[in-house]
Amino acid sequence: MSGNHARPTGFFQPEPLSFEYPPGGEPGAKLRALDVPEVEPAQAMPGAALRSDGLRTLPQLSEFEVIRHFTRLSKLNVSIDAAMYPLGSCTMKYNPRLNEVVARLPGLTEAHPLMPDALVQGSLEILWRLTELLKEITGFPAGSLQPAAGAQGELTGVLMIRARQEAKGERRRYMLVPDSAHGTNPASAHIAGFEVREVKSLPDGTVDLAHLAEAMDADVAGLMLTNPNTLGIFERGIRQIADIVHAKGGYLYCDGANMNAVVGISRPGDYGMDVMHLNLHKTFSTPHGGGGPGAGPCFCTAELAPHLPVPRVVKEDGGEGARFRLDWDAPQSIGKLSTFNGNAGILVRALSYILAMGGDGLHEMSEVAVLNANYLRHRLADVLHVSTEAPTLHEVVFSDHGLADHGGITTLDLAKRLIDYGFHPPTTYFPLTVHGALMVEPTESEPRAELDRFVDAIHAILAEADRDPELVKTAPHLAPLRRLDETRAARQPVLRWTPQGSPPAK
Amino acid sequence: MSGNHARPTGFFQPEPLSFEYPPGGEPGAKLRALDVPEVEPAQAMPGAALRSDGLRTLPQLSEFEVIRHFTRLSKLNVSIDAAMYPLGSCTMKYNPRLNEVVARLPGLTEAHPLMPDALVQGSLEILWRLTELLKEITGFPAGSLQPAAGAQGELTGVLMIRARQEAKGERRRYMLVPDSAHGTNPASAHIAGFEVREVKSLPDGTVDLAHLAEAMDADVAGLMLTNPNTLGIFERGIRQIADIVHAKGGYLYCDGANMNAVVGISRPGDYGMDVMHLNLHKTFSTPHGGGGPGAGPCFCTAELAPHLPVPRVVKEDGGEGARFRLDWDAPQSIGKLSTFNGNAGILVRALSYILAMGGDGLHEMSEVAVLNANYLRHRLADVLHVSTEAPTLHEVVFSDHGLADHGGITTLDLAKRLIDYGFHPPTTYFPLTVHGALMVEPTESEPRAELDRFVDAIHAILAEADRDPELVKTAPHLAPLRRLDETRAARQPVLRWTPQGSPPAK
Amino acid sequence: MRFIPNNEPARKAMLAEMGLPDIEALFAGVPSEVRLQRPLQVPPGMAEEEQLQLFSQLAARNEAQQVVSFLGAGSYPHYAPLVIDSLIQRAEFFTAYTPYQPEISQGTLQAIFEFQTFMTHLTGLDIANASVYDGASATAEAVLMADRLARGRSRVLLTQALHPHYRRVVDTHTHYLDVQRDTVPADPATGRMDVAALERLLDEDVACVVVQQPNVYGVIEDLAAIAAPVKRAGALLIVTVSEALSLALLEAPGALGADIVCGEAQSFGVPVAYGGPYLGFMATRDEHKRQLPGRIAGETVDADGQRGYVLTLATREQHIRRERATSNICTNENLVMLSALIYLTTLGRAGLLQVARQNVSLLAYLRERIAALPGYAAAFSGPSFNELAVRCPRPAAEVVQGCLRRGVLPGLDLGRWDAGRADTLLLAVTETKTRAHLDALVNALREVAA
Amino acid sequence: MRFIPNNEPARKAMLAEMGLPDIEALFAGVPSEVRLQRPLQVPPGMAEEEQLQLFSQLAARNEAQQVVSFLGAGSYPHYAPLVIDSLIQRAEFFTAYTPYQPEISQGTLQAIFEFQTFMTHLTGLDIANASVYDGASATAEAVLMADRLARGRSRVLLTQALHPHYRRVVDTHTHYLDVQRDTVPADPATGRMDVAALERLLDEDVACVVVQQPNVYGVIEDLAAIAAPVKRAGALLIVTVSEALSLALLEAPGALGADIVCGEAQSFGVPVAYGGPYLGFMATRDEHKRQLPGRIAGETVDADGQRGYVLTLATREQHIRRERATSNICTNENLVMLSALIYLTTLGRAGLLQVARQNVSLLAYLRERIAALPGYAAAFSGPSFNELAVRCPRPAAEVVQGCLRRGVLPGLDLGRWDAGRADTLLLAVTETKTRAHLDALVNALREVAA
Ligand SMILES: Cc1ncc(COP(=O)(O)O)c(C=O)c1O
Ligand SMILES: Cc1ncc(COP(=O)(O)O)c(C=O)c1O
Repeated sequence: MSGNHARPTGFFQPEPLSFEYPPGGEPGAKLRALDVPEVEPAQAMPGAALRSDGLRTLPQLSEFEVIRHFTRLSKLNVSIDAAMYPLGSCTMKYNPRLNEVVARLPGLTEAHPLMPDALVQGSLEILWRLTELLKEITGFPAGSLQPAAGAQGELTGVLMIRARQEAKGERRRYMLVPDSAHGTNPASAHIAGFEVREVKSLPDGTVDLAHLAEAMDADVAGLMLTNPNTLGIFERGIRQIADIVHAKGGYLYCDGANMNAVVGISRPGDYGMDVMHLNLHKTFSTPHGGGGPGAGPCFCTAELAPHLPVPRVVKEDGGEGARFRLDWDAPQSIGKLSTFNGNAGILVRALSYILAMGGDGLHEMSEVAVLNANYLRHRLADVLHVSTEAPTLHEVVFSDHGLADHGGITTLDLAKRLIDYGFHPPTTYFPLTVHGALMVEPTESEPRAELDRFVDAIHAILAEADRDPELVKTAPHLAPLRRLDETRAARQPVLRWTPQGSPPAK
Repeated sequence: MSGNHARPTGFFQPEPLSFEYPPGGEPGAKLRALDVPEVEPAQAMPGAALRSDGLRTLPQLSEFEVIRHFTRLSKLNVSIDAAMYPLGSCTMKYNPRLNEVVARLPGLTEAHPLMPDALVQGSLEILWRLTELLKEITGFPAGSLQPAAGAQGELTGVLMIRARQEAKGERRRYMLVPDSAHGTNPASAHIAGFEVREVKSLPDGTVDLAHLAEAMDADVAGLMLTNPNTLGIFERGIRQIADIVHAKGGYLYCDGANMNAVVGISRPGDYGMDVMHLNLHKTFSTPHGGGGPGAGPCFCTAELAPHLPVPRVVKEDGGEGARFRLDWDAPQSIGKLSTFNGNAGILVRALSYILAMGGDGLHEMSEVAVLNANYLRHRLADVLHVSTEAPTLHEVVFSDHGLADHGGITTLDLAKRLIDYGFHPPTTYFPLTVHGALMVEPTESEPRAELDRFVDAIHAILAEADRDPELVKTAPHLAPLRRLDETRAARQPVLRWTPQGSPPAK
Repeated sequence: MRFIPNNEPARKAMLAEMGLPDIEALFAGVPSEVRLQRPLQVPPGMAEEEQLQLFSQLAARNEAQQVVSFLGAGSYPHYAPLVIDSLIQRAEFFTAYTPYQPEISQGTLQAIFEFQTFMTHLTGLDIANASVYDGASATAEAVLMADRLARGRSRVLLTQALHPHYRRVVDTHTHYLDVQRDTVPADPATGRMDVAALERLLDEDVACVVVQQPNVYGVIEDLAAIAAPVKRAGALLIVTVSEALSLALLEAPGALGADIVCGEAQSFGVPVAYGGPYLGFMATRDEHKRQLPGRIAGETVDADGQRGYVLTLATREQHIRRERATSNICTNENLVMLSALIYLTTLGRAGLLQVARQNVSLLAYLRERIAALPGYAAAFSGPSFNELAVRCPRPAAEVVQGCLRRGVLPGLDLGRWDAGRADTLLLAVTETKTRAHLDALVNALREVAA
Repeated sequence: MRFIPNNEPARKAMLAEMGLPDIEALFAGVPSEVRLQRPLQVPPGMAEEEQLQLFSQLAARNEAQQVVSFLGAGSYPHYAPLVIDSLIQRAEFFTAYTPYQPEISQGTLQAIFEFQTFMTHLTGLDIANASVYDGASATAEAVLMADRLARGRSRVLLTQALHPHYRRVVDTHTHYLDVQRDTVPADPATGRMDVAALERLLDEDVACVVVQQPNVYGVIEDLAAIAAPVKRAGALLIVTVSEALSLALLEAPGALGADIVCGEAQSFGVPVAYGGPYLGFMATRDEHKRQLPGRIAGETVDADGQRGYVLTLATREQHIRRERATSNICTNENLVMLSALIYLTTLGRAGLLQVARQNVSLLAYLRERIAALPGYAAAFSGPSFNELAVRCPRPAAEVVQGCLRRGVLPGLDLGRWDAGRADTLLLAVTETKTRAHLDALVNALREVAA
């Protein structure tokens, strides 16, 4: 029995890397036979340097091994379909199956992005319809669907602010970003060539207007504001904020990642924002895919509209022939962000979602998202410390105040133990302004029973921590793996498989 | 914390019955609005007794709850995609995705079974092509695709034997069935109105020719033989068996459930069988679906062909118009087995499989199925008792001889502990002729590494049993549930949910 | 071959470990005289892309999608929410075997238990199985079951208004048994069972009476009126249902006296798909549970006392009882059962009522329009759910051909089944149809009559 | 709304438990002056069936499927085995978030690690990330990365034969940075980079040189010849690839001196889908790993010493480093990465070689046929993989229109990008084409010229 590697791992089967499979035979896919003469690459591509390794080092699996390999991998993941996935700021909601079906219609997937407009009227109409609906939802008169994710939407918006100011002959140096903002905000401002200045939050989590007024000067391009903010609070002083920024010639960027709280309730375009992005993979239900693809469309005021990326989808009324076309004629545009038309397939899904929800459904969505979050806040307030007294909307952030009283556990421990109770943990240690933050966003997709199960799990874990803190500190125990050594991974990076095993640390 | 039902169940979330969900609101599906006047049922159906309960007792879930409910349920199951599923006699092989895709083509799924032949030429051609290919594979000149599973194929074949004999003016009373046969064989014979006589097996697992010769008399309609038999042995004396049966005016029914061993190697139609069924859900890869749907086409000699079920698919050569049609004109037919054309969607998948495999691929399939089974036999022969000295083909049956030496464990214990090692257990306690049978059929789909992992698991379990027999006797420990009380289920049957909880035992 | 992981080198290594020269050596047990001495004449394996093309062409050769079809008659197109197909494609559902190992099959088992519960509610009976092959075979199984329950009685009465395919399948299954089959006529005016004739046919030797609800002409039977004499004669009442959606609105047959309710559940979101796979269902009274064929799941507990489900009453089944089993069925239609269960769960109480009411309203609209068409008339006066027999001014076969030229398949020419009804068309209307479809049908009928 | 589980009664009960009169009370924090005072003007929710119909109509308004298209230019139709779509539809893959909790995300993490390994092998470099948005943004990120690595150097040289959309995206990203962008011309005869011109443009201030391989005209560059002067000048060589399949046959750019290899991996089984979602890739040398943007997984062990994977080098990322991050990217293209990984795994060594060789043979066939066509000629003499620039006897725009009338979209009219190339057509041939397709193209070109 030497070499017996059998371990009782239950429903999880150990799975090697594909590169560790034994050398293979036929490919896992059978190609149609070539019906033109086969030409040797060296002959067909004279003067081209050809690979010397014949791809020797790549794996070769049968079709079924591919299915099994990735099925086993999939089983090591959790999913929103199986349980609440209350990652704050991520809006993990149900991904309707209808959207997956329509996005896969061959007429859409086989449309090449460079086809003449006349051949892709359906795709163009989808983009146009979605733009119109999002204009109504955000309250802005113009927008672009090109950005591939929220961060690219931010970059787009910030570049537009920059372009606008340069068009006015200004070159401002700073961008203001609140300390509670998501990391993409300062990073986007930085790529747009700004230096970032942090704006402090008040103890209740909202922007400190006095500090803002002080910080906002003629060398400041504007303020990037998340509203509702990352604590789930609607900036009560949003009108004043806008006035302060505008008074100094600045522009207000709205990070719309938290739009799920306020669709049909309040529109950034109505209250002084100048430009914003939406995360369609949050508010509009396109699947997160383990980290994308997403879409981060950017919407703006008429003043900023000339700076939107190219091309833009235009509807031509009347006349025959093509009714929709891509318009490249925009001399003030910041240019292009993505190779073609953005993540078109994601945009199809978002349109499908909005059409399914309807105006009433979208409003209901935000209402129930806010109800669910506040229900959790209410039910957990006696055992966890709510980070703000202010009313919160679609998410609630707890701090770790008092948590250590339970056997010395930390936010991380609580989060990891939730895994054993069948939940993906909430977002932890963000926003940075809350100590040991545990940021919970249930979304409207969770039924009350699941919220109650979560509350029960928190209660049970705190009781466990009182009784047996090690149990919680060493959690998870029921996942495929126990806690992973992230420090080792960062200190001695092994970033690809090699036949010799791990390459030496550098 | 009273009423806290939280339990750490890891990747498995406890899931109530849908009937236990709180009373619901809207349906989980939205219908298109009616565009004709709504009529009250009582008015539209005068004189009809309408339901008095308004379906009050049925559950009502949102779309997402449906997804979550069934996703959670799915996670309580294992799948062939995740690990070897070596159920002997069940031929658990890879279910190619291509087959799932073609079977769902709208042109096929939207064809109504009563459409005029001219409108369903594609479906008819599929049935015709599959019939032709299966004729070549079985070596018979005729067949019907109508039977919905193996057992229905058996009934079809046995009824055809009966019809043939009655056409000859005979009414025979008995059907012979070996003691090692699958339970469906005697059950099918019984429904066809036969009394079943058991034929004994020799110690090596094959038919006892002497006993057969004795049992076969003029009141015996024939013999139902599984070949290769349920021990995986090819009946070496098949020619003599046929001669014995035919000499007395009997017919030989072939249970083709084990065809996976011999495709391209040996054809029942070539060696004296008169009629047989195939299990397309075994040999030809259509998915088992947790217990169907399958398909059990029946193939036969020219002599028996007039008795095949109606309708039959006929190809008309030459002429214009419909090329394929359903032919109902068969006065000697045993009639119909299924409402329409059998499990057409399963037949599409089987055709797709055969076309993908090709003649060579099918032969390779049987070769590797036999290789894999013999590899397991070879590697396990030192720790488990192989039930026969004879050469075996696609499966190997171990007896429990010597198993109890390992801490007194039984076949059941070994099987249940395999669950903890990530395997679906093999078939147990079948065939009945082998004491404590463990029937292992890996199929050609398993890579060597998985076979080795299985061998390692058996070794590990036996070692565990030596060390700590309770561990094995109380397995599984890593499944969503521990061993279930089947006796209680049978003695106090609770066969549906009721609001009052379990109805009283009767 | 790409589906087979063990490639040449792997096979060689395995053979070497086994001390064998080649795979051929493993086939020593197959006598050479029964070996196929040539390669199979099956064409070489195709590429996936080629197969997709081929099957798309075959599918396109079906003109099913080009016509607006009003065919029903045992197979009904209903809209199936997309969640169904998404869920049944989880490998854990579609690749699994029959749940013989309950510890790792609770998904399938709980689904079976839920389906059983749905079917008991819909049929108004105590217990239900988790599918037999289809509606016809469920009906045949019900007759066989009644035959076992009513030992000694040897007659079976079957309604004339039974789907002829169901009848044919019953005949096939009972042909060699000691059973005499008689037919109970339908009233030519109402289309309902002639209860007086039934009473005449009933006697002490009748094991069961088989009624279809709604019957094959789409007419809703008066089950209470039928049940009374059947009970009096001590026979069992079998009600078979081919349009299961009707159960949402019509009184549960169990509540009206049926002893066995069986039939076809294809209407619960299963595509018409040229006839299969569908799923037969069967429900009965608690006292008959040991005679009910097919898979049945029951509730129990595990070693820790947690609730769970197992296949139960196995002593009915062939793997235990062999020839004394209640049926030979083994593989059934589990995945189709799951589809139907997801359909029922997704629509739920309100959705089922809504769909059923839409069907009723659509047929009512059509019935009115057709009544106003010169030459056409409802063939029977009895009430109907979503299916209607229509008497035509010309042979129904011609009406079908004429309508087809107008892109409409107006239903089934009943002459295909019964020469005496060559003037009758049987049509079904489900929620997949809009007013525009109905108007197109009415127009086509009008034009064809002219 | 059917996606929202908590229905009216549930909401009421929750509010009651919270002691609130209505949901409105929860919005007290939203000042009334910024509340929308009317309902959204978004049409009422549609039924699933209606939406399927609507989108099918929209899809049908695309005439994409009616023409045989030879468009490439950054987006290539390749056959995607069906296993890909089947696997990525597992909820565990497509609904999951970024794998921040490694204990319950090993599926995604191991996939990332495998993809990284594939990309290092294909590019010939040490490390790779697990996707950025697309080929253009990967190129822009590479330039920004080089800018960080070569602090103090402020010039960027970009090949003239760079996909103009890539160029435009680079321009957008670097517009407000202190970077001067210059263009290295292509040799008008060969279509390859003019190495002499490159040498002239190179100096100590050049941070990096961006070359596309094969270049936008489909011509395979002589990377070794380019790398030499770039190295000498101490600049970084960035090679961007828009047809990733070419990596299967062409020498790995890393082996020829590239410091960063980036581009578009859409060719690995991702549908053209009107431009996205695709996936950008980036690989580089080990010593630059802390400047590589995007997600990176690394191997480690868990508390029991079992091997596992985690996201690593997080100090590059915005959630830790904020404005000092290597990039602002957060959500990337993970599921598309997974598709590409499944493609690579399914084809494997032999399959990738086979597809790539088929592409080469098909283009060779076409190149020969076109060379024989009066009036047409390859625009450049340099070697090509599966894409070819063709000089036409008439304006390419007219050729496109003429061919379209014959059901063929012969490629891209390069005049759309460059008025100076209005006579040139850029066409791509992949294994989705058969000889019949190629012959149809040649015939159409012949007829249009006449
Ligand atoms: C508040 C906030 N802003 C911006 C982002 C960035 O969006 P994306 O990940 O789509 O780039 C996120 C998402 O993680 C976020 O939560
Ligand atoms: C040997 C044998 N015969 C017959 C059958 C019955 O086939 P089915 O389940 O398709 O009715 C089986 C399958 O379980 C079997 O293994």
